[in-house]
Amino acid sequence: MLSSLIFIPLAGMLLVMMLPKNAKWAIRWTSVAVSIPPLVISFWLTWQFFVNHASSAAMAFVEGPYDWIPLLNVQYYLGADGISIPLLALTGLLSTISLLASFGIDKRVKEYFAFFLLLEAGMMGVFVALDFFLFYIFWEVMLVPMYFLIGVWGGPRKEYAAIKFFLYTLFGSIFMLVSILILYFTAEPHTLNMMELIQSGSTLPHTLQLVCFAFFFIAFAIKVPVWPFHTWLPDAHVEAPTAVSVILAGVLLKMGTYGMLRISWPMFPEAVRYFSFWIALLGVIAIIYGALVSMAQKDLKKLVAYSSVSHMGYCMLALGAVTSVQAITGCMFQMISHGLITGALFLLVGVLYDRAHTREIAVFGGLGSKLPVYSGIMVFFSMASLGLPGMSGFVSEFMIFVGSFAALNKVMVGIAVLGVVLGAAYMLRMVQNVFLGEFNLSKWGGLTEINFRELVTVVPLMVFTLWIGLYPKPLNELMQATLEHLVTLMAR
Amino acid sequence: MSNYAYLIALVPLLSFVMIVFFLRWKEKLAAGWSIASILASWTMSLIVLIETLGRHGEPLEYFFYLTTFKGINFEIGILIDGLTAVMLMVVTTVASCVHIYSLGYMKDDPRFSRFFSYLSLFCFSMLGLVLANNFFMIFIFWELVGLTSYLLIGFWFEKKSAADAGKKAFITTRIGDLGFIVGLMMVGAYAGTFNYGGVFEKVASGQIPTAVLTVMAAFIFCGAIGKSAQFPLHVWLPDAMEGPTPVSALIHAATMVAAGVYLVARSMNLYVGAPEAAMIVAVIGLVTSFIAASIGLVQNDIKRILAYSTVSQLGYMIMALGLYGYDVGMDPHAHSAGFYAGTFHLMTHAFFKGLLFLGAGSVIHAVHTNDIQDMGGLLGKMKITSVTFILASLSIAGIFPLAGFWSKDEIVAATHGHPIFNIFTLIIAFMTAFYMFRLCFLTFFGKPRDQHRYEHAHESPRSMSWPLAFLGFLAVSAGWVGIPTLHGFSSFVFFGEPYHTSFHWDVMIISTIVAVAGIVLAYLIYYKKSISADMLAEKFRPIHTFLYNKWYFDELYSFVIINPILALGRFLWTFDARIVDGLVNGAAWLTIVWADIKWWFDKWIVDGAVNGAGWIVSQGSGLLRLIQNGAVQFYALFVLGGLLVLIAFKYEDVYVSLEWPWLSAIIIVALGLLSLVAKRTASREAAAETETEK
Amino acid sequence: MDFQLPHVDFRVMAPELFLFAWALVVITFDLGTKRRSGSATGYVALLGLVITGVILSITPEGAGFGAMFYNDAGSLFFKVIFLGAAFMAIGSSFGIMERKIQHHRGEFLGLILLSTVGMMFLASSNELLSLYIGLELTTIPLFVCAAFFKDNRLSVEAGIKYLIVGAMSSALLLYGISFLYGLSGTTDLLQMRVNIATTHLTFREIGLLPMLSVVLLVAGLGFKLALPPFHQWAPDVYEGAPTPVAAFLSVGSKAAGLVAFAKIMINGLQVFYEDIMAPNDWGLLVGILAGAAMVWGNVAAVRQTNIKRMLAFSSIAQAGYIMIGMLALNDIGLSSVSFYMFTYLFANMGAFAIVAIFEDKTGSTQIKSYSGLARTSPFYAASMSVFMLSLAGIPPLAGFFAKYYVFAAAIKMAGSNEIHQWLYWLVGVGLITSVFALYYYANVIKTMYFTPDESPYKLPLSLPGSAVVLIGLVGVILFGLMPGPVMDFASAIPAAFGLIAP
Amino acid sequence: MHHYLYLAAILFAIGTFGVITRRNVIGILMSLELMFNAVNINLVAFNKFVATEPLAGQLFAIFIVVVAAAEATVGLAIVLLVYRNWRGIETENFSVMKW
Repeated sequence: MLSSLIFIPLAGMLLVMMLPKNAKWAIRWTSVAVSIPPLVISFWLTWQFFVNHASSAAMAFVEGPYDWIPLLNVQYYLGADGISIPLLALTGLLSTISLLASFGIDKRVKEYFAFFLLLEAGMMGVFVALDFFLFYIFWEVMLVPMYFLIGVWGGPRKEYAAIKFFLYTLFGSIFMLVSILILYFTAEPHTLNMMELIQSGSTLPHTLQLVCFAFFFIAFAIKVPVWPFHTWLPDAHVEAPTAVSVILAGVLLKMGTYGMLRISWPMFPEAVRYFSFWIALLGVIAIIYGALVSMAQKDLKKLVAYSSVSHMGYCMLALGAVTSVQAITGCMFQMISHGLITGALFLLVGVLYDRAHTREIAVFGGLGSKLPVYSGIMVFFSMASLGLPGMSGFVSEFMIFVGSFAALNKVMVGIAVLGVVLGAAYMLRMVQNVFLGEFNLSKWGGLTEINFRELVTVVPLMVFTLWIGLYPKPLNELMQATLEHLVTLMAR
Repeated sequence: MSNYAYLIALVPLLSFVMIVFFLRWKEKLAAGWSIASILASWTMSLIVLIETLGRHGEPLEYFFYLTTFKGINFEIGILIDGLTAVMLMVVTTVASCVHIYSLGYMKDDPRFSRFFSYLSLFCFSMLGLVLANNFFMIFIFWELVGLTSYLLIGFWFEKKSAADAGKKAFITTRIGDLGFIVGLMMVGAYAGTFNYGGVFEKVASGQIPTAVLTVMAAFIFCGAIGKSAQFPLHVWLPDAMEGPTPVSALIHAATMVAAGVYLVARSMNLYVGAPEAAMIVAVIGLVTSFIAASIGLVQNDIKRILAYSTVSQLGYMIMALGLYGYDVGMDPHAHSAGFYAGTFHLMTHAFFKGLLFLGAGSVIHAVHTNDIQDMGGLLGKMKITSVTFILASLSIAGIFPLAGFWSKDEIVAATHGHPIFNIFTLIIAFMTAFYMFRLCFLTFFGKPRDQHRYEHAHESPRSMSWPLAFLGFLAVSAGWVGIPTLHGFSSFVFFGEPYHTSFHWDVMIISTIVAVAGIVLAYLIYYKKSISADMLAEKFRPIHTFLYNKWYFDELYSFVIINPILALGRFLWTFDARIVDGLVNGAAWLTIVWADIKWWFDKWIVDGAVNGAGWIVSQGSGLLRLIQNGAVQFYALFVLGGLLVLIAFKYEDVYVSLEWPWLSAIIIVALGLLSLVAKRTASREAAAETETEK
Repeated sequence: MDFQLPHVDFRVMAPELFLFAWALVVITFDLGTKRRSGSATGYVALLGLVITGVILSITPEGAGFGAMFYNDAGSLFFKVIFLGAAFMAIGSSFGIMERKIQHHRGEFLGLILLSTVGMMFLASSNELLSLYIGLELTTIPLFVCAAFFKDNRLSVEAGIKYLIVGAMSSALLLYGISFLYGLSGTTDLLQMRVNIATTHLTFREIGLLPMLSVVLLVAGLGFKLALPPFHQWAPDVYEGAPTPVAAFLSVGSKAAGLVAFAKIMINGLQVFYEDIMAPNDWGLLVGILAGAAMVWGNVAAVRQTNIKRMLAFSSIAQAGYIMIGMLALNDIGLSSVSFYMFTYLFANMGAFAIVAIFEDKTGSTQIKSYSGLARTSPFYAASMSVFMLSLAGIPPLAGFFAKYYVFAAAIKMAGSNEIHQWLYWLVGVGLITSVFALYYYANVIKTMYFTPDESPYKLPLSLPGSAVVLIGLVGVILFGLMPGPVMDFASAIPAAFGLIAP
Repeated sequence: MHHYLYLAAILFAIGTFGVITRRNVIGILMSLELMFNAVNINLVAFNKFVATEPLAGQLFAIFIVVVAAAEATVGLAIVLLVYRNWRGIETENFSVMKW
């Protein structure tokens, strides 16, 4: 089942490549159609997991291990547990939505959608791979389509942003590669099987643990991105086309934290405990720093991009609280809710950009009266982003605060809470400048209300945001057993 | 009914949903639906109240787990006791009046139905806040009322000042919430539960150290500071008057701002356990009350005066609650009127302040201005409004036998044993009476100062005046439940252990005198004009300016907090782009520079050597003629140089055991190297000469 | 003196002999048709390579001419690479044969085939003399090939430079060999290993000679592999020589150098790979050269505007990566090197094939003229991107597995013994520089894809040039997804070098 | 034996010097021959004094002479091309390509 999540998009990519270049309509709808089976399957798997597997921390839907490259002990080994299942569903959802949101792409349509489907395959692969090598391959595979998507269809500084993203991430991955190799050769018998390495990982000598952990951390931290490795993010986000920003924010950033939860944390428990304060500190810095920088932004997309830095900081804070299940659960919640909310915000910014061809905050004003529905939705997500109760962001932030407060330095967590106010400040500032105030009729009189297709892309995100915010129990139960197991692993 | 009390909150929510999704374009229906739901809530609240009375205040609690995070339950539940029942009544009553009033007030607004949907959403949030049985849930609704407050303050968002005020309100209260969250985190960390009962049990059994408890209680109070606009976060409430007047009446006078008071009352057990925290609460209440009252003395905007009055009265309540916590905390057997006084005043204040705002709204509706200096003599034109407004003013001033009289007396009584509090309470009471009647005299009596406005003034439609009348009735009578000998209100909120009180004749007399004095002074200045207001202002110019500018709080904040933060944000952005990013780009840049250096090396050294040699040869210049080179030979030379380096690197002891033939071989090769050096020099000279020739 | 020729087994040498004969056939064929054979000559040459491959597959292992010719797994693997390189080089030279050297097709092809024969001999040799001859047979025809455009100054310059530098490197190598011979008393590498091992200690006392021979050998072989500081000929020669020749140089010649290196240093001087402080150790020496190659090659490539020079510097850097694997004298080191070379064959030959096709069409080798190629020639642009990404080591392309394998071998070696821990640093350098490398590889992709305009050129699909590109593409992708079989094949090589018990 | 080695070393060094400094390509080729001959001396000397048994060293030397001849032939051919292209065989001619 899990394989199909990877191979359906791949097959779809080939299919799209075979379509004639000018059949834009067919290309678009084919790719959307191709992305629907993975969406359905990922949700179906989530449901299955919820019903049958949620009570245990073991991997479900396991495929393999089948030998792939026997000489290097590389195996084709897939599986999903409470950490990956919700992220799979998120990926499925956001992929379809982003493909729908990409209909505005009008040049080199075929290549765009082909790359997008390749990207989807890569993303799915990262979340299900249980073999290190496989994981690494999927991790890198995503870079290439991303590079093209930003580089070809991006904004004015696309080349810079694309290569920056590429080099930055590759720079991180090489550290991961070294660590993988070291782990491989220190394990007896040599293996790349993550599950076995997690079991044996805690027996590594102290220094080696620290080194490997640090290497993995750099790789994942760049992806998250943790301050001060975040500078690729604003550029990539701003230059990327809307749908790509959505995927970047919604899924790619999660890979960093996913990697930490899946690999670094359980595998190097000693090192995690050793570094936990510093990890949390980086998180707090990111929260405050990202929020403050957001406040200074003049560009809508940049604002959302920096808010991502801030929001992913919450994840890092939670990840610093290694002993607290609440915090780790909060981290998972935050990953998902950030995916939903920031994804939606990027979509909405894109909607506005398509019409106004500018993202400058200062040039707008009073759009609330001209575009009531659009404004309402945007305000909704702004509120969700600043952590309003009843929406998913609140649940996760609250969880993180409560959990990490018990586990970490209390003053530090207290400072992190400042992020809540700063978050409100920059979001409301944006809302006010764009949607409230005087409406400039002569300039923006021609703006049209959000259309049906765009609405279709956003409404599911609203529904999930509200659902998680109002009734987090199912999601929590989905992950609980896995995360509790994770914490016991980290306590070794 | 009590078992279905959640319906009280859910009915308005349903109304909100209905209006947003279905009734948007049917304004009449939307408003009707909204009013019907709040009336239904009111009815249910009444039943709940009666049932609670019937149960003799036995608390009723039920809940379900929202979710459980390893050890901590997050629950949604209902807790009904006396306090809840009273608050329910207060909220639904004022809300009903405001709903009906809005029919008239908002009649021609283009977003009429949206207004009612917001009102319904607010009612849902506020009622949920009241019904909550745990800190987590109260926080959720706490934030939701903040959201609706934001939406309603900024309802006329085309007006920049309104949008600004909404933002300011939201962010300022969020600063308070920040403390609240920290408090909640402490609750979670130390008590392991959010349920009121659970937490109080832990507190009572002494499982939480007092120091922690003090900090925890203080942080939770931060929430109340924000929401109830206490010093130092009081600055948002006057600005919030940019919202439509019914909103001001409902949210910023009667209910939401009282949520802070409610929170303190609700978590009174914490403060009893931590008297120091309770003292902080009391002091902040007093300071706020005094500051707000003093500012209220000189303002000219009718709604702002009322807003400062609200802040002041809230400070009163909070002070009373704090004192109760302190007194009982220090001595469990102490008799303090504080708790009872605070909640009682909360109720009466809701009615008469709601009335005052609605009345003010009615006035504004009639004369289209907020400035009391432009009004005057409206008594004749607006009978109902004027009468109810003056009644409410008397009530707030504390004139027998109106509602305010009873509750305020209890507050004064609560300061018993704290002389400073006592004196300041009376001063504030005096100021209250003064500024309220300054307002009344300037608005309703005397000659109209703006004839044009006066002529257009008229009594408001019935949808507006009837709620006024109804609230007027309550402003008069609501206090009677608290007539000490009846044991009414005290037993009501305490059930079981009522605060046995009797008439404090001394307090009553003193406070009445103070109130009357305030009214008389206002009469002399603003009606009889026997004392010139301008003269007074001139005489106390610095104080007047200081008060008129609201103690310069806004300026201070923007100078000390807001601007630095914005500047920091901008600085960090630059920092981010230049330094953090610069480091990364710098690494890339270095590579390129390195490549350039190599290029430069090849171009000027290698190439220069070659060209130089060619030039030398063509010039036929003497000594160097013999030593020639081409690029390819340079490569070979490079190799040999590398070879020598390798040898040297490999073999340090080679130098000692070196025999002469090897040495000579090396010398020969070294000669080759020497020729390179010579050529380099030559090429530089050549280059220099070419330069000069040009 | 009693001199006895070793036993000769022609069956073992059959592929080489056949190819040698075929080279003559090709030349004669061209002459016989009075140089009007058209592209038929080319196909004849390709056919010869195919037949050689077939013969190779049925050739038994074993000694063909004593130690001078010994066919084993290692030589077999490399012979495949040589044949592949020759095949792809000839396949991509149809363009120049059509336009530039239509009167010397036969010689050109014959020389390439002869060079291939040399390489194949080299790969089978286990003895210094035959190794030297093989090496010379490899290089001398390539001198000619490099200078093949007789009226093109660049080409001639490339030829003369290659000649002088190549001859000099041969001299250095020979000088080193002569010392080696003096030290061990034999030219048989396997025998030499024994001799050196038994008399090891005494050489330390002699001191200078082993050191000198090691340094000279490294320098001589460093030339062939273009390791800095012996690399400077490479960019010039690549740029000047006809593109297919440059391609053949970058893959075939490099592989030949690798084989020679492995034969001499590992087969012969394995015992000299020891404590890095020992004067006759060659490990650290090569390590430093490899590090320098990665750094220098990658950095210099960043600023190149000519794609051939860029590929030249990239191949210098790639040589550095390969040497990392070479330094891992364990059960996977050499097989990783061989696998690396195998993947490099596809990626680099493919890239050069596109360069050749582009040059035929446009006459330009500037990177910037590739601008907008993705619009007009999507197949070539996509293939080029894949090759670049493979060279940069992006999974799941073959280049990534090669890099991974090489690094894995080195890390394993480093972890196995204290004295080899410095290999960690080498791996570190390799990894960091591979990030830089991405920059210039991506630059090509950027040029082709990111510009909104269309390229003025449209490259036609043509046989066999496109076929070569396709072979490269398929190889890079296929051996990326299924590297297992080739790796299995390559895993027998260390045993052939006596690194592990077979 | 050492004297042979010394001779070879000096010869090799002279050859190297020549390669580095000669302007004339033919001169460079001749210098290369010197280097090869140095190697030959070495080989023969070693054959005589160290490894007398098989004649590998001498054989090697003969092969080197042959190969060097071949190399020189090709070299001269290319030198001819150089002359054709530049009308001169000075090394500074061919430095068209750099960087």
